[in-house]
Amino acid sequence: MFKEFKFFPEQASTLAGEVDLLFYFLIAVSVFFSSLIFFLIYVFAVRYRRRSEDEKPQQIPGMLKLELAWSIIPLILTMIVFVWGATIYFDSYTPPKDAMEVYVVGKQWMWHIQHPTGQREINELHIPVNQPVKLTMATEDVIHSFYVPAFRVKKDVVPGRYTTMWFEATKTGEFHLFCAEYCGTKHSAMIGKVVVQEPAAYQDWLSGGTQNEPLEVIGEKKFQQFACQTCHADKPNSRGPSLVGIFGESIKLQNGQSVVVDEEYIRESVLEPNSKVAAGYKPVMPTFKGQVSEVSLLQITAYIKSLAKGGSN
Amino acid sequence: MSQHVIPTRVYYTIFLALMVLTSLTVWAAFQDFGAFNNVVAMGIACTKATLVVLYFMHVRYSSKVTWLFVITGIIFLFILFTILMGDYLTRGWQVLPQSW
Amino acid sequence: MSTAVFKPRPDQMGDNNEKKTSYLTAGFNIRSWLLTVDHKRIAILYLLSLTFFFFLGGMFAVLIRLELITPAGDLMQAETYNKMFTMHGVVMVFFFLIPSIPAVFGNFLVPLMIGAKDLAFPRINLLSWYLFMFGGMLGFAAIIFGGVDTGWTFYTPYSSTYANSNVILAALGAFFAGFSSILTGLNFIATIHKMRAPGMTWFRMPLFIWAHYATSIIQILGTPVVAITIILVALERLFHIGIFDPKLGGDPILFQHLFWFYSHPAVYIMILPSMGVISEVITCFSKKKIFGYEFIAFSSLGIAVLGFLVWGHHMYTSGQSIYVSLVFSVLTFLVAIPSAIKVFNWTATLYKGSVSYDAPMLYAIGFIGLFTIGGLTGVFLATLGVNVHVHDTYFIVAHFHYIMVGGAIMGYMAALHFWWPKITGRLYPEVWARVASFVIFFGFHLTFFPQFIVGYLGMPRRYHAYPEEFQIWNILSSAGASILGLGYLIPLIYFIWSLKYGERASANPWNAKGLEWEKADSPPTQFNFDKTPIVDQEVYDY
Amino acid sequence: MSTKETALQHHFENLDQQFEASTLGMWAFLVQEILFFGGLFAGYIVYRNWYPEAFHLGSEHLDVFLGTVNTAVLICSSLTMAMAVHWAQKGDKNKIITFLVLTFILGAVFLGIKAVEYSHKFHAGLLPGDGFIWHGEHGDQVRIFYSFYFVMTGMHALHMIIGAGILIHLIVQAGKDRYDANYFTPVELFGLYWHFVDIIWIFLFPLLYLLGRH
Ligand code: HEA
Ligand code: HEA
Ligand code: CUA
Ligand SMILES: [Cu+2]
Repeated sequence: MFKEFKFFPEQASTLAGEVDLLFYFLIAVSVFFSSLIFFLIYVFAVRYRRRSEDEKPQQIPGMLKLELAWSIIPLILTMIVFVWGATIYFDSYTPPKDAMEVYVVGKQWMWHIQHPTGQREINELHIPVNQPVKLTMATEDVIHSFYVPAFRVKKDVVPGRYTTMWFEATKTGEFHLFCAEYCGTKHSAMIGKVVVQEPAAYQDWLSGGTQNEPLEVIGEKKFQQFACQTCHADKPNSRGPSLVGIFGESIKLQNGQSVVVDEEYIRESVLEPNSKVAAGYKPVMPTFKGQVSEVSLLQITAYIKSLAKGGSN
Repeated sequence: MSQHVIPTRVYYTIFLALMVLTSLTVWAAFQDFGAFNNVVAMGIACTKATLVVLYFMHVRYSSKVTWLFVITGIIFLFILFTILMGDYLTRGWQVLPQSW
Repeated sequence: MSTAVFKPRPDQMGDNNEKKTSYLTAGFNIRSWLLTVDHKRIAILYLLSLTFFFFLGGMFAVLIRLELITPAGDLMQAETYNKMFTMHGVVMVFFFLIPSIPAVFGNFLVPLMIGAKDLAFPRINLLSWYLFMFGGMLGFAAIIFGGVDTGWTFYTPYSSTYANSNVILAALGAFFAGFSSILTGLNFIATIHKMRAPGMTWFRMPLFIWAHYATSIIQILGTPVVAITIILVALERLFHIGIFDPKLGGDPILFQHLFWFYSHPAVYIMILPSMGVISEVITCFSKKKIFGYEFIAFSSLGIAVLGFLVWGHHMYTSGQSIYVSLVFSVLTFLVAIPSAIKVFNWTATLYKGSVSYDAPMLYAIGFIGLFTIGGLTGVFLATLGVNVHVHDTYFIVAHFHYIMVGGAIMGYMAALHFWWPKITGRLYPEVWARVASFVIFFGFHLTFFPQFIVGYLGMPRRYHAYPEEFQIWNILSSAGASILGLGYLIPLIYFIWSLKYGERASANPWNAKGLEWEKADSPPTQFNFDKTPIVDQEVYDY
Repeated sequence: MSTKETALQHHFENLDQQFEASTLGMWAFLVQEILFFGGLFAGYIVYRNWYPEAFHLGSEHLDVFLGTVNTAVLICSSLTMAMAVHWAQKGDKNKIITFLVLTFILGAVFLGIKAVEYSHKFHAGLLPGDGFIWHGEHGDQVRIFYSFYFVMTGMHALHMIIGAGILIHLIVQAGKDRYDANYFTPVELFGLYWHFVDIIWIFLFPLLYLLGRH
């Protein structure tokens, strides 16, 4: 049991050390101020304890210098903490370019995870060590939150849109994965583990699964299953724009504005097709809302992404 | 009770102004001022509201405390609007990964 | 303001003009209580109802802690557990802590402290108690009919679309409690502005009054927003209007914004009145003028105003824009400064004082300590990088219990002990009171300190079952909770005991300053003062 | 006893203090109201900014004519209310009653027109909810527009209905000679409330009816 008398969680990501350092600093500041206050209260309370009922203590109305001192010193300290904390926060929101992508769909009450190579897992996430991983996350129902304490990362998964997060594991092993946002009856059972492996072991794991079709291939099937290609054929005079090579590009819209084609835009175009129509096309696409699940949507997105890399259909 | 009595003439003037402004806003709604459509509509509405507050509600003749209350209400409303829209307008700016 | 001498109208005078009737003896039948417009009697009505709700909420806390002794979810079903913490949170926040000090002590003392005969709108005051009770009944009905399981935060779309518990009842309960709170605030504002006795200038007002003034500002500006939000959630549930439903294009995060626009300032509704109490108690038991009166007064207003600018610090990981997160973070640090000012000024007040350790003072000192710890951990949470890790873990639970139980309730206890003689005319047994304060202090730390650790280790909140490695801290916490619970029972017993057997209190048992002590009887007469007091002293003129 | 003496509540020193405290209380209440409607306006702004087209489409189905008429009616009622307060200040009982009754009638007309509009929307299937019918684009988003339309105008109408109730009370009290130049606090306070409700409409009208026109 004493083995479990832990005070600090394991550090297993590049971020963990940074967060902990700031945390220690905050502890130091807090211990300093609370000891100061407790000490003063103790000293005053003992030294100036009431000795007789009709004591007349000397009255001190206040002192401007002191007031300023104890306003400004904490102010400066907090501003240091603010900048420090904000830096970490922004770093944790800027995934490196070479991050490996994984798609996560939360639903009551499980985590559904898809790798670009097509592996799917439930409530487990296998990743290689020392490799940045970026998660693109969606949910089928309510808000969930993807939380890996050992990595010090957490991000809500919000219905109606994608959210993203990233981390880089620095240690192999198994780590808790929790759902941190209350999501209904089995919220506390919406847990799992992140398995961090050596790259070789990870490759083994990748090839061991049953379903080995890459995500984009599954996506392509879905693309055909929903008959997307009848309109989005890559040839002139199609009813819909060609999707080849558009991912990551900026395209012009009907209303003169332009948008960058990203995951969110694809999602919106499938579910609310006529809100941002590409220039030169008519708003004729039917909505697929209610027909396509978040999981399939991510697969289709992966397919469209793959078209950007020079693939074609 | 000690209270400033506003002559009825003032009330009629304000009333007239409100009616004119109402017609104006309806008229303006059918014109196209491009980006200024909303500005015009809201500008007129704010003018009307100000007239009502100042004259019908006597704030122009009221104590400083009343002014303070009115202004506080409006300021906090704008705090709500501004910060809230601050979120919605900058959400798209998420530092997006340039991995593609 | 005129200085006319108050002459009671004939029909309002007691039967015997010589022997003054106290407000307690002004009538004995039920009607004289349930239809009273006397602010002091309404305060008593609140005291009774709030005590009930506190123990109700505490009962749920006991069940939570019992379940969490073991890692497996063995005592109750997951669904039941979810209802436990939801109802614990809802009852404690909306039906206990938000009304607590304002409705009981504010009601009782605001007129007495500024030399008025009543609040400006006595009937509205009574109405606000009825609204509160009506809200309380709805909340209670929600519990009886099977409970709610959304968490006290009612996040959409869970609350609006997915939950199938009594969300609407509980939400309406909170709605009516909210309106009661608005009316209380409105009453205080008008009273403090217009009904001060001659000579009671703004800067002669006790800090308790300043604190309530600031609190009232929040009640008026914040509560209506959550009220309309609650209505929208109810409509969403009933008709699927789409505003919070992502399936229809609504944004669930909008709910969080509107909810926290009120609920963050609401945490200051809970703490500011306590801070006001502490200022009174500290000065009285160190026989000192308060150090830095203006700073404490204005820091209350500062907290009230700045408190409205920081709500998004509950939403750093929610998917709101990271740039607003930045703004919210920096503003949150700013709002910590006025609190720091208060803590330092209280400490400085003790310097060269004549400090005694009666029960109210023990609670006040406890308040300072616990509030400091709770507040400083609030600073941890305001820090963007750290918050991401600890958000929605037990670290948060520990933070807010330190402030709400350790801070706000300590203040409430300090107030109860300090003004008990004034309210009831009886003294409580001092020894027992001191013993209880130590039991509570000790039980409190044992309950909530381990939660900081287990929270940083990563234990999420609202978990019915948890990994085994967290158990040791949970056992400590549950052990602490049983001590804490016992600690709260002791005062309940001796206060009731004192009503019958307590020694009679003089008008000013603590030799305190202030109109309520110096110019009014214990318990006060029906109209507070025989004649309108004229204030010619500075405040805290010890 | 004269009105002056009975009107003074026991806990005030004099009628001036009572009047000032009551007005201030009323203003505090109105500040509260600003933020109550403010929550709705905030939501409206967010969605309008997200779904401009859907909001235009939805707005086109509202009846500008009726909306304009109602705006005029409400402004008239504000005028009559202001006159009622004016004559209360002067202590002219008959004129108080006349103008209060006029205000009441105008308020009722407003609510009547509103009811007509509601029933049109209702029959067109535009009531948000599972029975919502929209032939055209952006159905879900238009539904959100109509949700705001109904909640905002509904809350406004609720305020009018409560106001009408209070008006009846005031008329009866005025009939009983309760108000004179020394004491007319309830009339004054109600005036503030009524004008406030008018102001809300001044904003609702362009936001809901006019935005899809050009
Ligand atoms: C009475 C209630 C109360 C009070 C007063 C506070 C006060 C503060 N709170 Fe707390 N808070 C809650 C109740 C309260 N809180 C609740 C209920 C929640 C959770 C809600 C939920 O999700 O269910 C919460 C959650 C919460 C969060 C969100 C956490 C999350 O969910 O991720 C944050 C983040 O910033 C926060 C910060 C603060 C800060 C900075 C203060 C400050 O006001 C504190 C200021 C005080 C001090 C700083 C101490 C005294 C100062 C000194 C001793 C001097 C030295 C100071 C410095 C060096 C700075 N609180
Ligand atoms: C004023 C506010 C307030 C108060 C006073 C308390 C008081 C207590 N709270 Fe509460 N708490 C909240 C507000 C409050 N809480 C809120 C807002 C939440 C979040 C809810 C949510 O997530 O939605 C929360 C959540 C919360 C949790 C987290 C649940 C979870 O996330 O899964 C826990 C767990 O330990 C807890 C414990 C306690 C305990 C032990 C007390 C103790 O202080 C209680 C002491 C009182 C008694 C014990 C009752 C009196 C005594 C008796 C009836 C005698 C008999 C008892 C014994 C002898 C043991 N609270
Ligand atoms: Cu999913 Cu909690
Ligand atoms: Cu907060």
